[in-house]
Amino acid sequence: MIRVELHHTFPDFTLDVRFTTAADVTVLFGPSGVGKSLTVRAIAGLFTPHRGYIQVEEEVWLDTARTLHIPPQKRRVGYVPQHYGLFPHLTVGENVAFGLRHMAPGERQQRVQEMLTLMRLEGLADRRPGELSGGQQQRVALARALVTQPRLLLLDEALGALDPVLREELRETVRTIQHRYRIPLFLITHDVEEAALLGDYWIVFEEGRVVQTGEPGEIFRHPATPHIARAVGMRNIYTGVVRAHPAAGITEIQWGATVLQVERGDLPVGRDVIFGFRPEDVLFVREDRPLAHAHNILCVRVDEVRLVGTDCVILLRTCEGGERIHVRLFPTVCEDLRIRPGQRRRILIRRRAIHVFDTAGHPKGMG
Amino acid sequence: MIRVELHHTFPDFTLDVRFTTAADVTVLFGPSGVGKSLTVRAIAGLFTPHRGYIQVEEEVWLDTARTLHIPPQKRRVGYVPQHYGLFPHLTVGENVAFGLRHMAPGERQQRVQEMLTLMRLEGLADRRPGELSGGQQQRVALARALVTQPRLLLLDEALGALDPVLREELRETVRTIQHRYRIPLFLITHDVEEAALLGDYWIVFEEGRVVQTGEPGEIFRHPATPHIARAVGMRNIYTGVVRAHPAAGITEIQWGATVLQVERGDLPVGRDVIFGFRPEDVLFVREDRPLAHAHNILCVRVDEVRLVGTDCVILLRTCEGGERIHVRLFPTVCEDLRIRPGQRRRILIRRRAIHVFDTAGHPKGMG
Amino acid sequence: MMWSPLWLSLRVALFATLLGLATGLPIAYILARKDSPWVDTLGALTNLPLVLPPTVLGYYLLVAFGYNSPLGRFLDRLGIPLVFTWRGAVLAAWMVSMPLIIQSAGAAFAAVDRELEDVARTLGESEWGVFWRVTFPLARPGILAGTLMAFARALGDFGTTLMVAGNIPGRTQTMAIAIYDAVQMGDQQRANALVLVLTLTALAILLLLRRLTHHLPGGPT
Amino acid sequence: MMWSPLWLSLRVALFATLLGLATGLPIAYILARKDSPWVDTLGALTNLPLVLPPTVLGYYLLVAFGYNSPLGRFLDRLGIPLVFTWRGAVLAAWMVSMPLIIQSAGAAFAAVDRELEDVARTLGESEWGVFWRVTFPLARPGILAGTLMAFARALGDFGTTLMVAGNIPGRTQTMAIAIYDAVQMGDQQRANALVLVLTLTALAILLLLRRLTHHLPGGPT
Amino acid sequence: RATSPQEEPLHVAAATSLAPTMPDLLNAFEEETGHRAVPILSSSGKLAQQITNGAPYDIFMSADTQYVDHLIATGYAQPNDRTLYALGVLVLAVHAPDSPVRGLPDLLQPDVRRVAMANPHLAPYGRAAREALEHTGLWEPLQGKLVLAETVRQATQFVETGNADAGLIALSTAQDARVQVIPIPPSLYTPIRHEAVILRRTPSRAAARAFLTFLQSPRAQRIFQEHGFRIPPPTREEDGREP
Ligand SMILES: Nc1ncnc2c1ncn2[C@@H]1O[C@H](COP(=O)(O)OP(=O)(O)OP(=O)(O)O)[C@@H](O)[C@H]1O
Ligand SMILES: Nc1ncnc2c1ncn2[C@@H]1O[C@H](COP(=O)(O)OP(=O)(O)OP(=O)(O)O)[C@@H](O)[C@H]1O
Ligand SMILES: [Mg+2]
Ligand SMILES: [Mg+2]
Repeated sequence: MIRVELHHTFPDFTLDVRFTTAADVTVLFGPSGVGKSLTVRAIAGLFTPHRGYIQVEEEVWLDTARTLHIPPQKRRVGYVPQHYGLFPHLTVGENVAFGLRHMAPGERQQRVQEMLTLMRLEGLADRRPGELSGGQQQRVALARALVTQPRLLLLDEALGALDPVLREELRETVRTIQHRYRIPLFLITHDVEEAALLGDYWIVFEEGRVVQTGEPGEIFRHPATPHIARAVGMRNIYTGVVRAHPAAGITEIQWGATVLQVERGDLPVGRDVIFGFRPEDVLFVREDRPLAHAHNILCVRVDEVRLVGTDCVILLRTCEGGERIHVRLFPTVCEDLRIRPGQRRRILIRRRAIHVFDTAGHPKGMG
Repeated sequence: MIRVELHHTFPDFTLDVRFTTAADVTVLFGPSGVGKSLTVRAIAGLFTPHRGYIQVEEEVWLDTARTLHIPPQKRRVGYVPQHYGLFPHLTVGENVAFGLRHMAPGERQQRVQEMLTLMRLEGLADRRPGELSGGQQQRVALARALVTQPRLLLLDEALGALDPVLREELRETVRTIQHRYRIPLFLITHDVEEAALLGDYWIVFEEGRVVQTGEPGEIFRHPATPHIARAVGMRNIYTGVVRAHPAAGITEIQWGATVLQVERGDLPVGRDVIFGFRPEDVLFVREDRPLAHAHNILCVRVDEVRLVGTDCVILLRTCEGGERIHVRLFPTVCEDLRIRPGQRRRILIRRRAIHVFDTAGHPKGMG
Repeated sequence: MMWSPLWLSLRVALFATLLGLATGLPIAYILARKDSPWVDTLGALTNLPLVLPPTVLGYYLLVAFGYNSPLGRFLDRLGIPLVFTWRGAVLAAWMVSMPLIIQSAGAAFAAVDRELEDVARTLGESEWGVFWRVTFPLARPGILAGTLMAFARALGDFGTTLMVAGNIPGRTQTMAIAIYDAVQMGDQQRANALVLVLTLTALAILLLLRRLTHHLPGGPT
Repeated sequence: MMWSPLWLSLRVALFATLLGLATGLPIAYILARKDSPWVDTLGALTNLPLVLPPTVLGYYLLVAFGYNSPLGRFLDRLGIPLVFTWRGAVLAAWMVSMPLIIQSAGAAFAAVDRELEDVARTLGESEWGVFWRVTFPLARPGILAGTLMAFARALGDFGTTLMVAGNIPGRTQTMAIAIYDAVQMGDQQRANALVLVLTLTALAILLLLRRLTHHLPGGPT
Repeated sequence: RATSPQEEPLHVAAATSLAPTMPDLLNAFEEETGHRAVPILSSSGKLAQQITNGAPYDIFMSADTQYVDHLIATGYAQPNDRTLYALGVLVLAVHAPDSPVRGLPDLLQPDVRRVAMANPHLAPYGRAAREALEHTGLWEPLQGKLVLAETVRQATQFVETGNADAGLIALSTAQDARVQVIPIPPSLYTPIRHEAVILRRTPSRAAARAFLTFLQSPRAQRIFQEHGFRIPPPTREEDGREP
């Protein structure tokens, strides 16, 4: 169980963070410049906020109220900073062995060798960081942090500069080590897929504050803000007005000329709402099949069909109003459905796929 | 049209690269330490290989045979290195204005302001790079390179440390600027999605050499090596033996206890082959519907069902042989099919979804 | 009787330091950037003015630039004789202080991140511009340290200056020499007063220089 | 008659440089890391031994450490008198050369990436270990430059040494003093020979030091 | 006999042993003749080296005859332009008022640990001190105690600061130092002949001549005496000229 409370004011930035996590892998997620790195540095003991409290299991590491501050040396955290922080004057082997100086040379050598092998760095032990590629540097930094078997691992965008194959392998490695030694892991990443794959618990930052915490699945389904929604791939976000309650737990939203039903019962009629749905939650309705029901069926025109990597991305516009809708399909499905630009089609957006935000006001960065 | 030929030997690395591209956005793709950064530095004129030739449109920038070497100053490339290379002694505004010193102060000021706005850096003009977050630094580096309206833009992992929303916006910005001024763009990235989204043409590196070039769609469908295949998400890769040719253009491959048909006609019987298919090309066969045909239907056991961000990932094993198969579905489809661990199901892998590699030998990094 | 040597000292130290920067920085740059046995030897050679006792160095300078040497006669004919003029004091102070600039600036230049220079090149900056807009400001703390040392050393030089420029009141009598004179005359009070003035002036200037460059772009923030 | 002053000079310069490192590095570190007007003033103060004419500095040292001072008497009672011994020469050389170490090392310490020190801390390294395993090696080029300058200056010091250590042939006559003697006696041949020996020795040592540290981990590669 | 005030002053290069004497001497000279003069103080040897390299001095007041001989031999001065103006007085100086030292032989006492003198190779007073010690048979036994200073002034400072228990120094420097002075018989050393010479390059020959004449004047001689020099008897001066 890790509890973190930080408060610090810079001339033009205020950090005011408060969270608790007991997850194996905690992901700090959020835009640029919101205080993720500062938070991680505070946990490592490298940045002391004006006010703060940090507790890891039974140990209190920081309590400004009691002027308690355990120095970084005593915290035994593995820390990989944003630019890896390799020692340029030491070889790869020496970098990795840095934290093991109190170990017998033979054992140290063996531990370093094992770690280099695990990180696919065999043969590079005698190079200097300046002679390594970006990805190699990153793995050295990871190895150096892991080899000391820290109590807590803090990775500040430590898996970024890797090619997909290696990254996947390293993710597995990190997970394995993390499971084997049961080291709680804090991970800063901008890669949603990575955050979803590795993270058990997310802490979402915005402008120096924590705006949402929870399991990734929950955040994917119910993002607290439109901004988080966009970050986790909910590309279709719109404003509408609550129109009626046709049944218990069902709300009708007027969206331009269209009406959509959502599974909510707590929204007063007349209220402005922001709502959204994921591009993969849009279903094309076969013209040759009868409709099971009549609601949430929209007439759209196909603007563009793009093959983007492993996905087929389709841009639509509603026939009335011309609102833009993103749809994501597997390429094979795309081909099967024979979707072509210029077509007029019908789509279905299921009621429970539509998420209504509790925040009021204009959606930030609306698509 | 850009032509690049480089040959250089380090004590334990040899760069031997040759390619031509006329694409708007060329992506250099490949594992860590294979020479991508070196190639980009050579194009910028910052690294002179032992032998080489570089031509951009009509201009020859490097021709070691004629000892011709246009200095970087004359090449007018916009270069963003892996760690951004911001000038720590200059403010953000001064960094961006660095390449505009020959411009009238008023005009320079205006151009810088525009660029800062475009890059969402308003209000940071007077900060030093050391006071910026990683993502802010990156945008400053981009702004500095773009503001000079270079002939060629070289981005070495320049979009990495950004949060998804901003990254998407920046991608759009880069694309816009690139279209407006028609600046060819070279992009090093490890993000497949980004490479697919932005890249018109891929150059795939392995161990200092170019192993495949082409449009991303082509590389996704027909990766030249198992390694590339894994990098672009073709997670299911196996070895088999060519068994028979049941029809023209159809080949049967013996895969453990199973037989798979593929759309190839040129493989001699008895040949060892490596083949693969994408996790999203696996279809679950409804038990309640009759089979359209009998081939490529496999009996599998469900090992694990994971919700990974916007995907549902299913791990299967074949009933005979126990080969592991990855399947990717949309979460909604996953729910509709009611797939649960421990079930025994039938899957279909379409003939044309199976890719047979032309490389012989053992698949590197086989899953 | 006190201010004239002080002004002369300041003028001499200022000129010597500027001259030291003008000559020392290029040498330091070459030392930092070229890696060859020749350059290493050059680097060691630049330390020699430190190794020689000041009076001896002064003697050699006197012989080399004096009226008995072709060089000295040539300079005399041009109307800019060096020895026994304040220019001679500058020559002496320059020789003893330049090594400090070379060594400090050399170490600072060597530490500059080459990638930043590369980026500046791609932004169209000439090699000259790269030096002045990137290398120099990034090396500034080291250069500043060297400059401060050189200025202090130039202010305090006595042995070399005395030999090359003489001890001519109002013309070549610097503060250091005036102090020496006072001590020689047994006028301890005057010596102490002069020392106080010299050290306070030096302190003030060193602090001022440090403060000034602190707040320039490129200074530590 | 030539080798005894040379050995003495080398010994004095070596001790003075080591002493200079031992005292100068901590001061340089504080100067580089603490930002306050007091520390700035301290930084400027450390330049003062450069500003004072060596003989005058020597005079003050003579008074401070001489037999008439409590300190001098105390040292004498301990059996390690300073003035008129080779230890006095070390004291003198130390005073004139330490500022060079402080300034150079200070600039180098200031340039070390603090993030690397932070990483070392998280790896359990004590503040002491962080200094020796990270800060020091990264600042090494600047420290080396300072050390080389200090060694050269210590070798070449004459005015201060003569004042504090006197000129006792075979006991406190350093090379610099021997050269001075020869020049003053008009024995130009002997002076030239001594200068040649001193400069060649100095060159060899400076080059050797540079080479040695070049190939240590942390040197430029 | 008065000259215009904007005339260049005479540059008088004088040995450091004259340092305390020069202000009085040059003031008197100005009063007597109206010529201004400024002193340039350094060791005789350095001054001679500077003169042979073109130093713009008018008069050289050496503490010795040897450098004057050298300048005349090398053509920087003329034989007729030299004059003997004073004789240096070597004294034994001790720091402590209660010192047991009463004469040269007392230097052998174990309480006397260090004896300062000027470097005999460089300074005339150093040579004289050496001769005095040799004549009394103390040179060899004192070897371990001797500390050589660059100049006689520095030797005086060694005694004055108590770092040397005794010193063989010039009376002229001892006078205004806080030391006890014990005379040394002049017979123990060759007279220290302070000679002055006009430098050939001088643009102010007339004033320089006047200065040389002034040096022989009673007023000048009184000043020298006040500052611890002896006045050479006229006959002895003639003897000294012809070695
Ligand atoms: N020393 C400082 N002085 C002033 N502001 C600072 C300082 N250090 C950090 N900041 C500000 O604090 C904010 C948070 O910085 P931090 O590095 O934690 O961001 P981040 O969330 O890690 O962003 P990124 O994802 O871009 O790395 C930024 O806006 C930054 O400008
Ligand atoms: N100066 C050098 N000396 C020796 N080897 C070098 C040098 N510079 C680069 N290399 C080697 O060249 C290879 C290619 O390096 P490069 O930086 O181009 O890799 P990259 O493809 O950009 O990798 P990454 O994606 O990790 O950044 C690496 O194996 C590296 O070790
Ligand atoms: Mg960060
Ligand atoms: Mg790279």
